[in-house]
Amino acid sequence: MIDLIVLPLIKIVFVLTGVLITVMYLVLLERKVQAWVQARLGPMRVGPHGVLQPIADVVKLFVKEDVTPARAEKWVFTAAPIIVLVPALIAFAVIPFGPEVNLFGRPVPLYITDLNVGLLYIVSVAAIGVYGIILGGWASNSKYPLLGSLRSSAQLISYELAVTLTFVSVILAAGSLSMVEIVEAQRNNGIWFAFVQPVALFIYFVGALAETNRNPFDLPEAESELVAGFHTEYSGMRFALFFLAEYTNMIVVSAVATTLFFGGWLRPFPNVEWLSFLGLVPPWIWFTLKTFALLYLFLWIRATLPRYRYDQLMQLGWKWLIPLAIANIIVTAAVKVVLGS
Amino acid sequence: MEPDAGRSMFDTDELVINMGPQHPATHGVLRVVLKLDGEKVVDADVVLGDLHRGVEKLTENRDWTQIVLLTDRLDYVASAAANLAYVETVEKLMSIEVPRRARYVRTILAELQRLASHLVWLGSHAMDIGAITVFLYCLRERELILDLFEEYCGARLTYNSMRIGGLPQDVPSGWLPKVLRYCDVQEEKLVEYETLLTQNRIWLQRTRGIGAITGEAAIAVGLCGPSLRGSGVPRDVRKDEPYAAYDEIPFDIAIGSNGDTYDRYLVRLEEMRQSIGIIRRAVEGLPEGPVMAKVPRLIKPPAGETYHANESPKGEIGFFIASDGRSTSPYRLRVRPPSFCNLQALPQLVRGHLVADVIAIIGTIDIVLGEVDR
Amino acid sequence: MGEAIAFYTLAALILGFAVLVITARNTVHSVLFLVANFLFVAALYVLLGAQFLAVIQVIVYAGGIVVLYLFVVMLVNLKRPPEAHRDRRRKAGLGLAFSLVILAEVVAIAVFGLVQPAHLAAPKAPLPPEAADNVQQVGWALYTQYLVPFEVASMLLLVAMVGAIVLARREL
Amino acid sequence: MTPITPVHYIVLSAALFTIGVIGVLVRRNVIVILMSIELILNAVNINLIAFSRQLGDPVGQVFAIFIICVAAAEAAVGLGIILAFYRNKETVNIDEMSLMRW
Repeated sequence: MIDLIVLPLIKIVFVLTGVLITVMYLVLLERKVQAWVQARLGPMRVGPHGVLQPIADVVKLFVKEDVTPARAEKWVFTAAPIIVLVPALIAFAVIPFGPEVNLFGRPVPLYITDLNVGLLYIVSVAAIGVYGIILGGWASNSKYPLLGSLRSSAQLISYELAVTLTFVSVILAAGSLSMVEIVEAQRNNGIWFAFVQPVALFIYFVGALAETNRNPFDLPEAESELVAGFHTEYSGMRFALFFLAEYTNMIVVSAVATTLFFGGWLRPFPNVEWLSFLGLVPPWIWFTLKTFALLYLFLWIRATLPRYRYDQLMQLGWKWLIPLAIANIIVTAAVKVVLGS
Repeated sequence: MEPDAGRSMFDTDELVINMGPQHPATHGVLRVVLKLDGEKVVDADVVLGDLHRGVEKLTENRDWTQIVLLTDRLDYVASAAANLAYVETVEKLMSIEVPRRARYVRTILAELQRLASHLVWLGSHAMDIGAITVFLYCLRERELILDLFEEYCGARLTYNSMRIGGLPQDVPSGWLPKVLRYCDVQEEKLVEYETLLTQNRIWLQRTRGIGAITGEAAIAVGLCGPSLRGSGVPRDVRKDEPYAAYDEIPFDIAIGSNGDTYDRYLVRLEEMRQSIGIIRRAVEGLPEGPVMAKVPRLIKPPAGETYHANESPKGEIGFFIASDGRSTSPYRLRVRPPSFCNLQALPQLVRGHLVADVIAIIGTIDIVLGEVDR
Repeated sequence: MGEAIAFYTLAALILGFAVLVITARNTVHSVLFLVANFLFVAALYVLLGAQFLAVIQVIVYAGGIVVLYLFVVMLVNLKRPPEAHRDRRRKAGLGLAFSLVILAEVVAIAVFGLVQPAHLAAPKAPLPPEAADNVQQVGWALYTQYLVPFEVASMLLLVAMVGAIVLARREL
Repeated sequence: MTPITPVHYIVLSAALFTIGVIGVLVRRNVIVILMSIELILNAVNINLIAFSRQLGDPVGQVFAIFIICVAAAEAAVGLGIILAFYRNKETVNIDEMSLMRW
């Protein structure tokens, strides 16, 4: 009973709280990193160096008036942010934060579940998130949101292809769809898949930028063109949900990249003996560090690059990334056959 | 199955959207009515007047000195340029000989103003295309210019920095070395902006071939200033009809070749370099002497009319003034605002491009709505 | 017991959303209910031990096909829904009755099977496919025994793709 | 409560199938009709997978994959036709789709 219901529930609560707090502070981190890059200070007023800023933001968003446009589809308008957020959150179900540990004399795996189709599960929940964006734009009954949502969904679907194709080459390398087994495969091979599959990593990262609507692919909400894209008409808590979903998605893609390419919870160079002192750091800390390193990259890129144009983005996705990903799969498979025989 | 030109392959309804007046990328209260086919712009209509304050009419009830203050409010990111154009027109009307030192200081102020204006342009243009960091870098350097202006005339935005016949005061002591120090800093920082943009693949993709216009077409539609020079027309009022001290200070005119957004970007960057050079030479060659000519206390130009143009950061800013010779205010004052004239090219530039390009093109023609609507 | 609860809940949801799909006035709502329906069908697949197919169902159906529907519904921006004007020639009641007859027939067969469950109710191979091997099993069958149909299916998709693009072009 | 047998799944599938058929026969919006066809295909899939478990044979699932494949093709072409039709007739009413050409 404990193993079946209580433990997973505790883990879910832990992960959700952790994720939400991380998101809040990721926003602060983003503002701070941007500020450092741009030679300014960023939030400084709420608490020392602005550390309480996220709390102030949340309070503000909670008490703000929640406006629904007069001729909006009320139910769909309300449901859309939830449809975006929920898939982002439930993706964490299969992300392994660490191996099994002993807590109170009981082996507790540091992941909610280990699905045998874990990687595909992540792809599938990401596919659901698209609906929230389309519907949010449609239900607002306004032109900029509609344009933004059509762009956004087309972008997400296109880049999802490229990203999924990179998954295939990782699966070929690991021989499993389970996230935990992919990490274990990297331990057994003694090398992170980032070095085995550098092309896949590159495509995945570009695709991830596009899937999370981050600069330079932040077209759906390109403020200078479409005002705010699909969430132009949203305010208050419902806007906060969209915002939350965007940052949650950033964490998800970084965590997946960590798992697939950077050895998940494994310490760097898991098979080098004389580096074993690195093992003193708990695995979940390694996981967090790697994830945040990737997140930092997201923030850094946002501060540096201009924005692509919509057709250029599509061209990049379809004419470069997808063929490259397919070629990568073919090469991976060929190498695997040659090495296997 | 010939897909008709200018329209996309898929059949979609034409969508009319209002870009502005409340839109983050229209630099104020510009309203552009875009007719879209998908994301492609079929037609654009510029709707003006949201910032109209009747500046030209107001001048008829102000005396000649007070009008300098109104010209501040035309192009509020380059008010010294409008100040200069106005006072020179009145001086021309009254045939006042301005002291040489005043002309040099005016040149320095005008070029500082050009740098400040181009910094705002570069920052907002880059931000429109998504490079936010450049914006903050540009404003950081503009701050230095504002400090210089503040030290000179006490104001940071609307300077009221010129007087008919010269300048309100001589430069403060220790100001010129600061100007030179600023020039050094700015020269370094220009490299920094270029690192972020000039060779950036995304920047190139977003600006090359976007909003291209040939020299003849640009002249026909009345483009002026850097936007015209981007199309390869070497027209610069500073060279062609020198004013202030430009006839004594050597500098080059930057011109582009393709007339696209990227060329206009390069032209303005080169202009900033030239401006730094002009400021340096003007500071070096600054003559001694008074900064104010002898002008009567009550300015009352003789009856007549005149037109005089300057090269403002945005282009050719001209003042037409008619005086009846009796009253202490102009009979009629008319501004030829460069932003307004350049904006007329917008529909022609954006046609056939995508919505995202409209933003880039509005950015590249560098308009200020205060000047467009007056 | 657990399976029964899960089955009845899912069955109720599946049928409920299916009914909503065909009764909703607004086509966009219809599409939404269809997504919900597909998601619960996917859950049913998990219950049946077909995790791989469940995920495929979500990715392909919910993530791909229905998004296509949504796009078309938005492109075909109807001012007036087709149901708005009545057509006397239509005999909807007949269709309804006809469908119910089919339902009765199938249920009768099924219940007959319940009464005589000798060959149906008792599983011939009682073990459900082992969860961990599901992907492998399906993959193995797909790429050995059914390789040719698999390739044919991919050709079918290619043809459909080309066909759809040609149809969606401005001029036929 | 009786254990869940394939019969339960068959009945569920039959009901879903019937709902789909009703949709096809009663609705006049072609898009809804296509969606009803998807419901029917899903009903078939449920059957296939239920039997696949019953017989401990993955072939049922393989066939379900083929059906999903066909559904995708059907949706793409069907929606393409609808778009082409809508462009010419400004309607998606099936009753007005009686012409073979226009």
